[in-house]
Formats: sequence, C-alpha cells, structure tokens
Amino acid sequence: MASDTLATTAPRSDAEISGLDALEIAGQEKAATRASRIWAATWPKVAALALAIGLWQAVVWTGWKDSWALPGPAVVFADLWHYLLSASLWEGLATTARRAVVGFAAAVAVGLVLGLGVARVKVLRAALGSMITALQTMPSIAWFPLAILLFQLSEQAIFFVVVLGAAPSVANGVIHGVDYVPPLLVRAGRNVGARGLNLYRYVIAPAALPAIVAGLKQGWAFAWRSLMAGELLVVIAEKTSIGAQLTYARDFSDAPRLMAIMIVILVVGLLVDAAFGAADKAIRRRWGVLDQAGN
Amino acid sequence: MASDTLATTAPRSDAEISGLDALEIAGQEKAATRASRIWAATWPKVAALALAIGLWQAVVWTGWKDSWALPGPAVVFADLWHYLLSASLWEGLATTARRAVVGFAAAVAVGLVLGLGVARVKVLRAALGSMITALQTMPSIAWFPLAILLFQLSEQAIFFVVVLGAAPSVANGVIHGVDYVPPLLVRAGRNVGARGLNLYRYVIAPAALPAIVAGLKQGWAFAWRSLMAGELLVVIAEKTSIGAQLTYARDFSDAPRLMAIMIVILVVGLLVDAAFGAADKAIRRRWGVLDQAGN
Amino acid sequence: ACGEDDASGDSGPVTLRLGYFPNITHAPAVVGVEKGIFADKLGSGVKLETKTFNAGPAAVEAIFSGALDATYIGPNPTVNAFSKSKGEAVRVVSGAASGGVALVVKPEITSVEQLRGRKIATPQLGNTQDVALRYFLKEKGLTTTKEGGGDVKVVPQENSQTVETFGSGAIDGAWVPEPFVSRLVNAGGKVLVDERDLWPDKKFVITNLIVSTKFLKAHPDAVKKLVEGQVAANEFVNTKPDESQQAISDHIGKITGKPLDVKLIKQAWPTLEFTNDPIASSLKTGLDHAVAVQLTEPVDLNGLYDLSYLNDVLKAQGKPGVTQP
Amino acid sequence: MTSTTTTPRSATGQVALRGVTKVYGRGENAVLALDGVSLDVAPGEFVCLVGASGCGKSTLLNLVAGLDRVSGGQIDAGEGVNPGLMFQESALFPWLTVEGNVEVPLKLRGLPRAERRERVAELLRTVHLADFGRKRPHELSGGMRQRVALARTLALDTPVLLMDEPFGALDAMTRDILHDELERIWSERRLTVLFVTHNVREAARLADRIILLSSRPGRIIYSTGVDVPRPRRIDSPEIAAIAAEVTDRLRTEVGRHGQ
Amino acid sequence: MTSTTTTPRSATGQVALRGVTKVYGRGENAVLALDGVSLDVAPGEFVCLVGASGCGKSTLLNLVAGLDRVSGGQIDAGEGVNPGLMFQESALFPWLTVEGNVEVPLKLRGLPRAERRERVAELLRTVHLADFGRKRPHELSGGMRQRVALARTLALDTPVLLMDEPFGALDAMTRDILHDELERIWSERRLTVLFVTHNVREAARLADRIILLSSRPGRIIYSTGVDVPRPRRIDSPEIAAIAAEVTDRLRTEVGRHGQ
Ligand SMILES: Nc1ncnc2c1ncn2[C@@H]1O[C@H](COP(=O)(O)OP(=O)(O)OP(=O)(O)O)[C@@H](O)[C@H]1O
Ligand SMILES: Nc1ncnc2c1ncn2[C@@H]1O[C@H](COP(=O)(O)OP(=O)(O)OP(=O)(O)O)[C@@H](O)[C@H]1O
Ligand SMILES: [Mg+2]
Ligand SMILES: [Mg+2]
Repeated sequence: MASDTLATTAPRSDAEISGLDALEIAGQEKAATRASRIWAATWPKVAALALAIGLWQAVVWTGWKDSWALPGPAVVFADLWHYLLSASLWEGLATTARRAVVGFAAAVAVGLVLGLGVARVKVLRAALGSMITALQTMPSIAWFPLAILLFQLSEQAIFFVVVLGAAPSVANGVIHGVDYVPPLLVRAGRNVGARGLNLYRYVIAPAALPAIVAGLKQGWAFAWRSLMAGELLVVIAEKTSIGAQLTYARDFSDAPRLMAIMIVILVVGLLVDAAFGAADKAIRRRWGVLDQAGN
Repeated sequence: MASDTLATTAPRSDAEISGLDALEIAGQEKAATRASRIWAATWPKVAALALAIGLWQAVVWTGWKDSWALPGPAVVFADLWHYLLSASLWEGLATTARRAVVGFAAAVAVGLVLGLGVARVKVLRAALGSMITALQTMPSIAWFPLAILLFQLSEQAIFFVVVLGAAPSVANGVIHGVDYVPPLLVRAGRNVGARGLNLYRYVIAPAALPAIVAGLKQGWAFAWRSLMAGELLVVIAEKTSIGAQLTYARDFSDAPRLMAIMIVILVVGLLVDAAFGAADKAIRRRWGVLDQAGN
Repeated sequence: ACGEDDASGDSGPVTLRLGYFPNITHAPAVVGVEKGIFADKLGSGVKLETKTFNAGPAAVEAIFSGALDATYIGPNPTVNAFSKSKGEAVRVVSGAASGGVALVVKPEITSVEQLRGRKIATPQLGNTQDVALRYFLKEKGLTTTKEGGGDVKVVPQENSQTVETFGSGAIDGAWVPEPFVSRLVNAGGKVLVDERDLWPDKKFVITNLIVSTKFLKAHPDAVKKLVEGQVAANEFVNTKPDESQQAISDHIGKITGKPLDVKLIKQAWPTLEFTNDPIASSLKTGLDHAVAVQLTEPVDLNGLYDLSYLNDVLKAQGKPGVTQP
Repeated sequence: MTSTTTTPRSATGQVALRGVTKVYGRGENAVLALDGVSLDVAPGEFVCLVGASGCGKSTLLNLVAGLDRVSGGQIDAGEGVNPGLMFQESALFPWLTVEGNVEVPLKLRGLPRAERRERVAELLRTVHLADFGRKRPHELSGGMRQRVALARTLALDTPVLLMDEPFGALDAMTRDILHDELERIWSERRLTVLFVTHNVREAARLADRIILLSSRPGRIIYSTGVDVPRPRRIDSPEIAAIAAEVTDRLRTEVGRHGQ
Repeated sequence: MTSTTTTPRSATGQVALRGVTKVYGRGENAVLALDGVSLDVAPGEFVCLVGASGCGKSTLLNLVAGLDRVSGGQIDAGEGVNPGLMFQESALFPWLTVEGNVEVPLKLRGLPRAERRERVAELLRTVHLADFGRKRPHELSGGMRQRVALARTLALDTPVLLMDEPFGALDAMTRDILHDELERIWSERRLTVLFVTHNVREAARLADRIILLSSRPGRIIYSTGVDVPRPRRIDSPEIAAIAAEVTDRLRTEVGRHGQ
C-alpha cells in the first residue's frame, strides 16, 4: 500500500478529471500568475489570427483567383497601413463612432422602455409583443423613405434607421430576461416591500440583467449594421464615414481597401465585444456562475 | 363587526392587489373561458392596428406630404390587394421563404456548434469568443465579394451571406445560455452520471434552452435581413424574390408597392414570431415561470 | 416640413439643397462644387447645401419629401420621379452629360450572335442600360425575359458586383456606364458595343439636372443661377479637362476616403460628352424602347422639361439654345 | 363569498383567516391544497404550524403574505400591513452581497444610509454572520444562507412575521441560540408570528399555540396552547411532554394518509 | 503532495480521505473550509457527519463526489466509482417532470425503457410520491422536492451514497418512514453512506459512526461508534443517550466559536 497504490489511486484528482470534465470543475486551484493568465488569454487569439492569415496567404499562393479579385495579406495590410495613416479613416471613424454611440444610446432607451412595458403589461404584450420581432426583420432600406420623410436629409434620419434596427433587439432581450426572472425572487422582492417601480429597480432589472446585456449585445450588432446601411442614405456636408467608405470601396471594386475597412470594422467589433464581455464577466462573477466553463 | 367591517377588509384580496401588483400574481383564478381568452389576446392587437392605420390616415389627410411621397392607407391597401392577386408575390414569397428556411437552418447548425464549442472549451473561447460579435457587426454587403468568389452567382452565395449574418447571433444566444446554466444543475448532472456529450444533452442544452430560443429569434431577424440584402446579390434565372421586389419598388420610387411589401414582410415576421412565442411559452410553462407577468 | 419652409420663405437668403453622386458621369456637379462654381454663380442671396447620394432612389425620396431642391440624376430615376408623382414633383432644367455607356464582353465574344446563351449584367432591372440592352438584343432577334430567361440571360446586379462577377467568370459581359466600362476593360473585357453608336449624333442622356417643382415655382431666380452654375461648370469641365479630372479624383477622395485613380478617369473621359442639352429625345426614345421590351407602361412625359432658364442663360452668353420638347 | 360566516376583523398584528381555500391548477390536475381553513391569530401571539410534508403550510403562509390569491374565503392581516415572509428556500438575491440583501428592506423603507449600515450590522450580529457581510450568497453554506434570509426578514420591521422552516438547515446549537434571539425580538417588538416547522420540539419551545394541519386537503385538525412559562428550554420535560402529544397526533394523521 | 502520510487504498465502497484541505477563493478573501481531514469509511459503513453551520460538511461531500478539486491531500472513493450525492438544495431539473428527474440516472446507465419505468415507479413509491410522477418540481412542496431528489440519488445505484441533510425539510413521521427505507436499502445493497445531518438523534438512529467537524477550519474533532443493535428506534433511550453525548460535544465546539 505504498507508492504503487498511490499510482493507481492518485489519478482521481488529476487525470481522471480530464477533458471536458476538467473544464466543468472550477479551476481555481490553478491560481496562475498574472502574466501566465494574460498569455493564456492571448495565445489562442494570436494562433487563430495566424492561422486565418496563413490560410488566406496559402489560397492566394495557389493562384486560385486573380490578385485583384482576392488580394493577398501583404497587399491588404499595406493598404491598411496607408489607410491608418490617412485622415479619412480617422474622420470617418469619428463620424461613424459618434453616430453609433448616439444611435445605440437612443435605441437602448427605446428598447428598454418598450421591453419593460411589453414584458409586464398584459395589454401591451398582446398588442405589440409579436410586432417587435416582425419589426426587427424589416431591412433597413425599407425604412429609408420614411426616414427621409420624417427627418429630411439630416443625421436624425440615420439615427431613425439605427433605432428601428436595434431597439427591437434590445426590447427582445429585456422581455426574455423579465420572462425568466425566477418567480421566487419576484415574490421575495414583493415581500420585502418592493412594489411597482421599486420592484423593477430592486428585483426585476437586476435579475434580468444578464439577459438584458445579451440583448444589448445583439442590439449593438443590429445598430452597427443599420448604421453601415444608413450612412449610405446620404452623405451630409461631405462628411466621410465608415459606411460610405465601405460601399464606395466596393463600388470602385477596390478589394484591398474593402478588406482593410472590414478589418477596421472587425477591430471596432472586437473592442465593443470586449466591453460587453467585461460587463458580462462581472455579472457572472457576482452571480457565482463564472468559472464553470472556459473563461 | 358585520358587513361594514367586511367592506374595509375585503379589499385586501381585490382592490389592494391592483395595478402592476395584480399582474405579478398568478391570475389563474380568473379562469376565463376559451372565447374570452382569445378575445383578450386579440383586441389589443386590433386596437393597435386600428390606431396605427388611423394615425397614418390622419397624417395623410393633413396633407403634410405629397401623396406620392406618403401614400394613404387606401392606396397602399389597394396596391397590396393587387399584389396579393399577382403571381409575383407568391412566387417571390415561395423563393424567399425557402431560402430563409434553408439559410436559417444552416445558420442554426453552424451557430449551435460554434456556440457550444466556444461556451465550453476554454481555448476556443479565448480564440473566437470575441470574434463572434465582431463578425455579427459586419454588414452583409462586405461579404458579397467573398460570397461571389466562393460560390459564383449561385444560391449558395446567398446562403453564405445569410449564415454569416445569423450564425453569430445564434452562437451568442447559446453562449449566453450556457454561461448562465446554474452551477448546481451542472453538478447535479455530473453527479447523476452525465459526462461529456451526455452532460450537454441532459443538462446544459435543456437548461440553456430559453436563452437559445431567444438567440434563435434574434438569429432569425439577422437571417431575414441578410437575405433581403443577399437576394440582390444573385437574381437567379426565372426566380423573383421578396428581397428583389423590395429593392425594385424602391428603385422605381413606387411608394405604395414598397409599403405593400413592407406589410408582407411584417406579416411573415409576425407568423415566425408566433412560432417562437409558442415555443417560448411552452418552455416557460414547463419551468413554472409562466403567468408571472402579462402572458 | 422645414424643406417647404425654406423653399417658400421669401425673406432672407434662400437655401438651395443640391444633390449629386460622387461619380464621373456627374462630373459637372462634382467639379462645380469642388471649384466653387455654383457658390460663385448663386451669389450671396442663395446658400448652397450639398448632399451626396449613392444611388437614385434616395435622391428621389429626398426630393419627394421636400428634403432636397435639386439634384443631378440619371434618366431612369428622372422618369420614375416624374411618373410616380403624376408629373408634378420634378422638372428637368438642364442636361449634364451624354454617352459613357458600352457593352463590354469577354474577348472571345466577337459578334452579337455569340451572345446567345450568355449571361449579361445590367445595373438594375428596367433602368436605362437594362432597357438599352434588351432593346438592342430584340433588334438583333435575341429574346430576353424579365426574370433572366430567354436567348440571352440578363442579370441585373449592382455595378460594383459586376466587376467581381465578370472577373470571376460568372458573367460573360455587361452593359454598364462609366467608370465601370473602363474597369471591365481593365479586367480583360472588350467593348463590343458602344452605346453612342446606336443613337443619332452619338448622343444620349446619362445625367441631367432636375429641380423640384415647388422650388422652381418659389425661387425661379435661384434656379436660373443654378443653371448658370451648371453651364459654367460644363464650360470648365470641357475647357480644363486635366484640372477637372484632378478635381473629381480629390472630391471623391474626400467622400469615400480614397481618391479615385486619375488614370481611370482619363481612360473613361473620351467616352463622355459634357453637354447642357438634356437630349430629351433620347429619354423619350428610351422610354419607347422600355415599352417595347415590356418593362414599363407608356408614360406621358409632357411637361417634364422646363428648359427656359437654360435657354435664357445660353442666349445671354451668345450660345445656341436647346430645343424644348 | 362568506356571508354565512363572520368576517375577519382588522387590528394591527392580528391575522384572521376565514374559510380559506386554495386550489392549484385547473380541471383534472387541480390540487386542493387548503380547504376551509379558519384561524385567528391574536396580536403578539406566536403560533406554530406543523403538518406532514406537502400538506399546505407554505401555501398558507404565501396566502397570508398576499403573494398568492385565495380560491375562496378571506384573509385579513390588518390594514396596510405587509407581513414579512421568510421563505422555505432562502430566496436571497444572488446579485447582492449579504449586506446588500439585508439592506434592501431598509432601503425600501427609506432609511438614511448611516442608519441602514448600523441596522445591517446589528442584524448580521443577531444571526451570527457579522464577518460575512461582504460575501455573496453562492459563497455561503446552506445554513448561513438561511440566517441571511432571517436577517433580511427581520429587517422588514413588520408587526406580522411569517416563517417557513426558518431553522431547518441549522445545527442544534445555532438553532438554540436563534430561538433565544427570535423570542427576544418577538417579545420586545410584540410581534405576531406564524411559524412553520417540522421540529415539534421547536414548536413547543417557541409557540403560544401549536396548530396541526392535515394533508390533502389541508385542514386544521388539532390545536393546542402551550402554557409553559417563558423562558423555556427546548430540553425541558414540559416541552418534551407537549412535543410528544403533538407528535402522537401527527403520527395518527400521517399514518391515516399512508404518508 | 502527501508523501509523508500513507496513501489511501482503493476498494469498492471504501472511501478514504488523507489530509484533505480545501481553500475557497484567493488572497485575502481565502476561506480555509477544510483543514487536513483524514477519514476512512469502510465498505458498507454508515457514517454520519455533524457540525456547526458553515463548518465544511457540504464541502467535504462535494469533494468526495469529485465535483470540486481538493486544495491539498487526497481522496479515494474507489476505482471507477461515482459516488451518488444528494445535494443540500434539491437540485432537480426544472424542465423535467418528477418521473423524468428520477429517470435521468437510469437513462444514463442505458437501462431499457420498460425497466426504467418500473424502477421509477418503485423509487417514487419508496419516497411516497407515487401519485406525483407527472408533476413538475415547481408544483411540489419543499419536502416533496427533497424526496424526489432522494429517489433520483437512489436511482444511481452506486456503492457509495453521500447525503447532505436529505431529510431536513421533512416532518418527523415522514422522516421516520424514510429512515427505515434508507436503512433497508443500505443493508440490502451493502452501501457505504456518508450522511450529513443537523439532527443528532437522526445521526444516532442511522449511523455506525458519528463524526463531529469543527468550524473554520473544518477538522475532525470527535468520532464515536454507535453500537446500538439494529433495528433501532429514534426515541429509544440508547439513541437518546448517544445523541446527548454528541450534542454536548457539539455545544462545546459551537460555544468555543461563539456561534
Ligand atoms: N405552484 C403549485 N402548483 C401546483 N401545486 C402546488 C403548487 N405549490 C404547491 N402545490 C401543491 O400544494 C400542496 C401543498 O404544498 P405546500 O408547499 O404548501 O406544502 P407544505 O406544507 O409547505 O409542505 P413541505 O413541508 O413539504 O414544505 C402540495 O401537494 C403541492 O404539490
Ligand atoms: N463557493 C464558495 N466560495 C467561497 N466560500 C465558500 C464556498 N462554498 C462554501 N464556502 C465557505 O466554506 C465554508 C463551509 O461551507 P459548507 O457549505 O461546506 O458548510 P456546511 O458545513 O455544509 O454548512 P451548513 O450546515 O450550513 O450547510 C463556509 O464558511 C462557506 O462560507
Ligand atoms: Mg413548505
Ligand atoms: Mg451544507
């Protein structure tokens, strides 16, 4: 019963709990240093990126398509470099980012109010509930005439399209979240004296928060896509924007520039996702559902 | 202590529990007849519709905009009627619906696999997690060149755009759902012998189902919008489609037709939402979170 | 509502909201804006506001909803705007450009007969180029259908996409305007038909200047000054092509984030003619063709043109006038 | 609906039930959880409710708390009184710390921050969790969570306290200590308490009156006063005797149902 | 890590812990929940674990069940044995009916449908819930949920059973009945049971050995065999005597911590 039995029994705490199971166990014991944690979060990204670029380059080298149809990474990154040094990117990004933030904020406000109303007021739910998803499926271009009718050729027209695109998504997130608030918590809230608005403030809103954040994330994607379309609606006062640049790059069949802009959009998306991810992680830590899985 | 005391105390079970609070109490006692329940679900919709159309008509009557810029309900419904009688609507709808179903099914398959992978495998999450939202924000038109490169002018190019549009949304729903599976249930599942795939099948998938359905709903909206854009990508021989008709209506500045098509899109959206709504309600009934709120 | 207010207010300076596309076929508009020609001609009494569009429908919507007073636009949206408003919403007050359209095909196609069974792209179902292609094929005895069937398969798709699909071999040719003709040629295509050859005097409208009827009624003076600006811009474009080409490239760069290659502009330039004549006859004929290939119902174009301002301006400069249809 | 019976009177701290009936579900699946329960709890009275598993004790408390609607009969917990209910599950808010959870009722009553902090600290000391204020519910053991829920309910400061097995997850010692605390608070504040427990000794230790509920349908089948003078000790012979009697009754009742 | 201590041996049904330590959290907030717990449970032995609230009992069971990683020391529950754990909370799957919940372990073991149905019915009879098979967890009372969880755990058919206050929410009578059932199953199947309870009498009624855990850090501070022959009665004087002794120890321990 010495070391050889150890060999057969020790695995229980290590090798036996392996593969997916290992991921399902909180890995707090692996209390890693800060540096190694950053490394663990970074290398898969770098590897994925390297893989994607490598594959792309490989395809280009096979000569499968003409280089003006499918430019290689070198060409695209060279163009991206120029683009990064040009004022137009930064001006466009500034305009688009401002519009995105303002439009999204408006969409969130509308979406939250709409969502809470529909989720908790029976008549509103019956009247508007199913309309929300239907509105969400309406493509942006269908709203352009109405946007111009209501707001002329102003930025408001763009915001209108953005709000119509994103608000239903946010509202759906809120409705989903509110619908699945555990009844026990609602009762507990009511019992400790939270009625009416206070019930929302102290119980329903925080309980639905994870789903609301998920809805906001989907809403952001809708907002951004609607914005990309909406920015084509009209170019106001010669202001350039990412949406306009994207379309014109395509209009001019400028594949390297198109891909450079796509990379810029991806980077913006990554940054926004990082913000949402941080919020979500904070919530999950609070709720004690973190560390179940990978991250 | 007779009837006058009754008058002051009886309210507890009725008037006092009123307003929002009343909605928060399971209203099972109001066991209504089938007919009155259908009526309760219908009249708000009808009222909302009547209100919307009335408002629209009122605006038209004020003469705020020229009739060719903002046609009245009468004109639009007359056009819708013609449209409904025309073959082009039904052919277009058949094509578009088929594409939507196939594209969405593909997107769901991709989204589910991607979502589950990212949610439970640490390396994948680190590598791809933040990429999903970033991909989601990429406007459809940015993918068109790639779609054509890969699939030429075939329907596959459309599906490609649809999948790229909708799959991230589905994946995000799955990730959100899995992230918030109560750890206790995961432990219970593991303890009753569900490991690996079985853990997904018996615990994680059903526990995440509500969030997955919510993700599917958002995914449908993305799929449909991407399809509307993608149908312009390839106008395949002999086939008309709703997406193409929508754009043509706009190209021809045909406001009544544009609005008629918008109504058709809304109706399709309503039908799909009804399906999702039924699924969600069934889940909520099972989970015992139904009847908290309005519906 | 503010659109009408601006347009009808006689007190104070008038605001003229002018639309155009950042595109070679809109060269007079782009050069006129970039070189300050419009601002110069409009003077201090009229404030110029410019809006840039990507395609015709949005510009028409803007005119309809009173958000725009005048715009450079192609013949197709012009007809739509006129017919959908029952002849009320807009008037053509000047031409801007002619020509610049061709059928580009793969080099192995050398005759029209060889188009049988091929896929040819056009910018949009029922637009000028689409009609021109279908009518041309019809004349040559080749059938087409709206849905893309028939002897020659017509695939309407965005011009930018046409460059991609032509490059990847998915289509065999395209009937497109500049600068896409040049692009397709650069991508290995060959011009099979230059549309100018199909028209009398090799002239047909590609861009004209329309004004909303309301604005025209409220501010005829401003419209006259705008037409003066248009004439001056065309003068500039025609007399200083190099400077104009550079101006176009720069202006496009401002809006799209990347200057358009001047070489490409130079390549496309000779196929275009910048004329103040809106070539009304070509619009009418084009519409007849559209009816012939069953893409539209006949439209009465009476009253679409109001060329009195243009003729006044030309007369004052001692130039020959254009015929009012 | 109950014109034939006398109607409940209202007075602060008094709880009156008249022919209360509760049916869950509809049609075939309907469950008659409570059937004509009438009960008067005097202000300041401590009533313990015992009964077999699933007999309707939690249902009764939920109804008195106004969290569910009666199917028949009437409940009066006093004009404007919001009885504090300690749920059978701890029902803590997972997004708040222990302190945050206990603070919610105080916040809702609009107490100023300084006073809230003081009260929270005091309540946590009462339930012997003074060091755990900054933890989150998921970091606590089952018994600790139950004590936090107790603190939160006490923070409500209502005249009527409804408690659903509040000490079920506690060891005997901690439970004894909390019995003393609860008794102290009850007598200080002159609370009316309706207390559900499975521990008959606990009932005898705390109650002025013990009420026994039958199973499906839930009816009051037995009620006995506990006349032992306070302070009492849970292991005293008088308490044991009363507990034994109630246990006997309970045994008969449960035996009757084969449960 | 424990080369200085002897290593645990493996045998079906045997559970061996060697110097098991468990730390929750990191840095300043770290909580030492268990500190060097060594324990050998023989195959077929029934061990009851008692201790103050928050002393680490649930933590210990979770570790033995392999649901959490030890911070130090080793645990051996036998090669390939998956100990069945009945959680302190009922942990039922809300999307399944009562039957569905009990059926899951059987499904996972690949039993054919007919056999599963039979086993489920039998298990529900064991916990006296035969009529509740088609209900959903949210339609059950607290005690019923606990019994369903018990049935689900029993459905696992493992040689080692870990139970975390399995009868905490049950009335005394139902509890007595289930004591008998559990004892029967334990002796029939020769199970090894590790049983957490706050009811010292229950511990004395069921256990071969009672183990007392101290609080923060959790250490084994007392262990006593229960040599009363079975069948036993919970109200027999021998059981009461043992319970009294354990209670005394517990009191000292809890008193020492001011809990
Ligand atoms: N939401 C519900 N839907 C349907 N039936 C329910 C619901 N809640 C409770 N019941 C049923 O009502 C009866 C009484 O339940 P209740 O929770 O009041 O019992 P209890 O006395 O508190 O039991 P325990 O001591 O086990 O907690 C049970 O038969 C239960 O199945
Ligand atoms: N996930 C966790 N994170 C941090 N601390 C925890 C966690 N789980 C338990 N603890 C701490 O570990 C200690 C032991 O908890 P455990 O749940 O094992 O107690 P217990 O003996 O089961 O108590 P009870 O009888 O109240 O259920 C407690 O102090 C608790 O606060
Ligand atoms: Mg209960
Ligand atoms: Mg515990």
